[in-house]
Amino acid sequence: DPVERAFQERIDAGQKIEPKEWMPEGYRKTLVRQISQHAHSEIVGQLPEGNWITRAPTLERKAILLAKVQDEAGHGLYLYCAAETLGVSRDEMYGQLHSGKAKYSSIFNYPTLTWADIGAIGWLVDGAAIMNQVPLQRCSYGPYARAMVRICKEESFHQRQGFDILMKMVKGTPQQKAMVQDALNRWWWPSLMMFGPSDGASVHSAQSMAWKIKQNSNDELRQKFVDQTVPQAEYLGLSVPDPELKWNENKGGYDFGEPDWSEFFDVIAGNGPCNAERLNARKSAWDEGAWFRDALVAHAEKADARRAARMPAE
Amino acid sequence: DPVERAFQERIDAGQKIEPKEWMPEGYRKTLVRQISQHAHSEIVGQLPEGNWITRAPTLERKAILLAKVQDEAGHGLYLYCAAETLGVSRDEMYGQLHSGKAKYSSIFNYPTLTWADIGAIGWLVDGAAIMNQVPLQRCSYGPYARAMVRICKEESFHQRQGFDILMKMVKGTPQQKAMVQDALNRWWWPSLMMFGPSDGASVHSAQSMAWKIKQNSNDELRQKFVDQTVPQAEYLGLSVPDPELKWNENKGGYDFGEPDWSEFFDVIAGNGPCNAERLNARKSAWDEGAWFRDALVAHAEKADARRAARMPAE
Amino acid sequence: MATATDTTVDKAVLTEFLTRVGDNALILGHRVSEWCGHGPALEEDIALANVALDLIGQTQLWLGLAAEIEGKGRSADDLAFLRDGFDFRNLLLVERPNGDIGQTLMRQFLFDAWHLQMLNALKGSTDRRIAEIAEKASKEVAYHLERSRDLVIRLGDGTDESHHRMQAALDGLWAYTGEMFVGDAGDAALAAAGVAPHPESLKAGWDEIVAEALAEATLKKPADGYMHKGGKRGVHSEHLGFILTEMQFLQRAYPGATW
Amino acid sequence: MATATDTTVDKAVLTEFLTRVGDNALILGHRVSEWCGHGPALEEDIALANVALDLIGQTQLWLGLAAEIEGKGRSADDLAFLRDGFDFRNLLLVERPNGDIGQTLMRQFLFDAWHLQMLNALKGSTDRRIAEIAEKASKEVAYHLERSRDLVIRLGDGTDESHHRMQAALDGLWAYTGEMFVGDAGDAALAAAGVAPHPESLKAGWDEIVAEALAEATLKKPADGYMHKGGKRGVHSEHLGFILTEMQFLQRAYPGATW
Repeated sequence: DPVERAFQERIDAGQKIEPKEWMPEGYRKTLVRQISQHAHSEIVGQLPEGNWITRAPTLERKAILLAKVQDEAGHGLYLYCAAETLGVSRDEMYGQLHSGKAKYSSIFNYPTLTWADIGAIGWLVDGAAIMNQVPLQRCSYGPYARAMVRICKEESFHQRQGFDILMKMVKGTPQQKAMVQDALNRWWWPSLMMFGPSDGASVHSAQSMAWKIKQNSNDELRQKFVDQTVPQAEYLGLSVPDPELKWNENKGGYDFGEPDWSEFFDVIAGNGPCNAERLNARKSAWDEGAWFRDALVAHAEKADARRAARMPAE
Repeated sequence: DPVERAFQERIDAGQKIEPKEWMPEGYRKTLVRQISQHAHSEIVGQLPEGNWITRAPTLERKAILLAKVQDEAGHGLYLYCAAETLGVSRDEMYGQLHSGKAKYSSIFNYPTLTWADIGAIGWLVDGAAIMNQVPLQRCSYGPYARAMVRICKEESFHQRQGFDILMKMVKGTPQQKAMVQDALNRWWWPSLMMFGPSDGASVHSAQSMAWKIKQNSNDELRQKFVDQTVPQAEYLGLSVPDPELKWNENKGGYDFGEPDWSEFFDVIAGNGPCNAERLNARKSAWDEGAWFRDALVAHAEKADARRAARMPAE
Repeated sequence: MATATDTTVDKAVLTEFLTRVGDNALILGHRVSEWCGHGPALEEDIALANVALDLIGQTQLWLGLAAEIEGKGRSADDLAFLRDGFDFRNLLLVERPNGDIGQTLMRQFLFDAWHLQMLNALKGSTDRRIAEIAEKASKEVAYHLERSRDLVIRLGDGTDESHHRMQAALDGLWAYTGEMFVGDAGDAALAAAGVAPHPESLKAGWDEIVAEALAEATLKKPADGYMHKGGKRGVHSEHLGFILTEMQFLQRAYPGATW
Repeated sequence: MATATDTTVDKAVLTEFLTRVGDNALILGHRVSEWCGHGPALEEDIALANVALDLIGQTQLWLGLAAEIEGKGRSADDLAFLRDGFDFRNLLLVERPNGDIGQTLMRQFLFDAWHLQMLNALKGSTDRRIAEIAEKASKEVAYHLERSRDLVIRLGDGTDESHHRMQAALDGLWAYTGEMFVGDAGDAALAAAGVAPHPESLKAGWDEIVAEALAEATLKKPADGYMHKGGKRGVHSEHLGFILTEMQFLQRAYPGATW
């Protein structure tokens, strides 16, 4: 197909694809799935951190956390807009989230149990997210690539704030340090799982790479994350909960253990510690907000009607 | 009317009136009003104390408070049963409570703001209640009098527990002592108001006295309460928030200031700090429990039907 | 240009005033932050977080100044996280539960309309430090009011259901608005010194803003009846206790730890 | 007659076990006590308070013994009010939110059916102190089970609405029942020493009680799928944190005070 070949050539030449241009249906579908899943992750991702806003330990920490959660809602907004350029509405995407058809990042199905978890999410979860997202700034689809530029800038800010929470705590009381170690113990493996199983296991990967929707293999990114994070854990005086973790001089990186992929698939299947709570929280926010959204529409219609009624007289 | 005269003579002779016996309509009405109001007070009275059950400071205090609130529900049950002997159903009485037609003791429209309030309620509110209720053990209506015997025994136990909470606290830290003084400052006047305005202001009092539904004047009981309570406050090292309070050698009792009756009438009119909350809590408990009550009825009917269906075969 | 006259008013009176202003921002900020991630629309989630964020920022300034003037070595955080309920000085209005989003927005509007009047007056305070904070805060609050006023109008004049919800919210909150305009001896002293407006002086402006918005929202302004009060002198509702158990837990559970 | 064999089992293992039993009673007692004054009928208010009261009484005994055996000078109150979330050892099941009264009663039934099996087994414990507490508690819990079982049946086989609510409660809670029957090395050691039954050994009896009651309640027993766990080793749900902020507030806010 010459049209498809021309499309692939543009991508290979590093050109950006824009909303009104022709694209293969598979390209569009893959992007819609990926961008909406990413948007849903931002929205659901407000919940584990939101869980600690009312219990933040200082006014400044409370303000920082509020700003962070607000940023996440903002990222959700950019991403829904980017997906909308591909012909799917925000309400449709919400419907898919609420019905369970669309996924969001499994990491948000883990609970935040102490204040250290707020630090750990910034450090590890945002850290892993950035690792995934930085290459997406060069994604072949223009609106998605541009949204990612903005998002990545804020995420790295969030990651530093998370690390800062943990720095303060490990320098604090023994109880605080214990909380940080406990948080690392619980968040380490789920963070590694954020990169997904080895690419061999994924059918979509090769095509996504060719389309420059995806630029690196899951294992490449996971290795990079481990190599970046382990020295930070050491700096914090923490021990990484992986007995197989060891510096490998030859490859210039760490060897590390295999995550428990059965847990990963359990969580994806809906059996994570908080799947039901997260989805219910979003669904009830949506359902209980129906009257609010309906009223805004009704008011706008009334206002239009009133304007129209005044017209002839003017 | 000779029947009414005979009735009054029985009362004057100290005889008890029992459910199936003849009684004047006014006697019945007065009793229904008073007993149901008293029952509602027990039920609504669970709320201010229930507010601290989940925050009780020790396991023992939590157990004692639970037992107390359970007793109050039990008192409600005796009293509703006593009122039912006069031909009014519990559901009717609930209906009157929920519609605002029936009242409950205004004291429960004040909030419990610290743990010391739990002590103060036991000491002052139960103390004033006992003062009101002890004579009711000799009330002319048998079922009410007998319910009061049981209730008074438990109430005096509650009062001692309340005093004990405050004793522990005034011997504790300065913050604890400040909480106790603050509690006395807030509960003193509302407790005095529990006896109602001076009898001169009440139309019902004289008839109730003649019928031995009421045995002492409001002012008499209030005086007795002040005389009993002020030395206890002194024992606790607290100062009573009444600049006019002074021992009067001549009358062998305390002189004390006039409560702010405008506040009393405001609270009765629905403007106390918690009127709306208390009534809403009861109404939503009732409304949200409808399916539960309906199901128990439905199950009983099914069980009956099944029994009946089995009968012929047996 | 306003000049510092902090010596002309009793320190305790000034501290009390700043605590009141700061506690209003703190407690309302807390309440609004409870919405995080649960708003009825994404734009609303963002806006609510933004309001909460502004209010927490203002809390830092007001309570910071209160602590400084108090001069007992306490910080804004100490005031927020280590005071007991009866030492809080916020209006009862701001500790009312969120209810549905209509109730939250109505509470916000009734408060914002007062808050903006107050801050605008404080911009002319003879105390330069107060005037400076008011200058910054009033810009934020002008935006809060614009937003809450607009939504009250749209929801009041929206569907039947939204109209009823907004009217119920208004009726339920109305008795908590009177406390904003009741002054005490301290308020009189502050007014005399030109440090802060007398609370009563804000009533006319508030009435006007509220009456106009309610009319446009097709909502019926409740009759002026009984008004609750107590928050300004530390007698709160049962709700504040639960707010504080959550808000203060970490500071209480690990005394002296830094975060 | 059971004899004390407290020297044959590691002290830490025994303390851990007692903490688990005590924390179950404490946290479920707390949850049930949240109903106080809000029950669907007066008789139900009384019964719920009674269950909560029994559970708090049992907490005092179990945590008291745990503290004694631990030997660090802590009291049952210290364990209840001054431990951090990750030191709690209750099952995830008992920290599930109350939901409607149907969910509360279903949770109670699923727990009671296990609790009674456990206590009946503990009556034969080689540790006399454990056997004595179990003797007392099992009488109370036999009554709890009688009551929760009866209500599950009546509500399951009541109206359409009650049937659906009870089925939803069952479906929602089922994945939290598996943790009751999972043992670890400590459990194995306790079982070997005759101190406590192996958790797995309680499964058959529980299955029978539950299957019978659900059948009579016309409720469909969910398929045995994924089961949540973590509570027994201190990894809880987000709910526990909020329970503790409330429960522990006074002890945390005023360290060292006596009440």
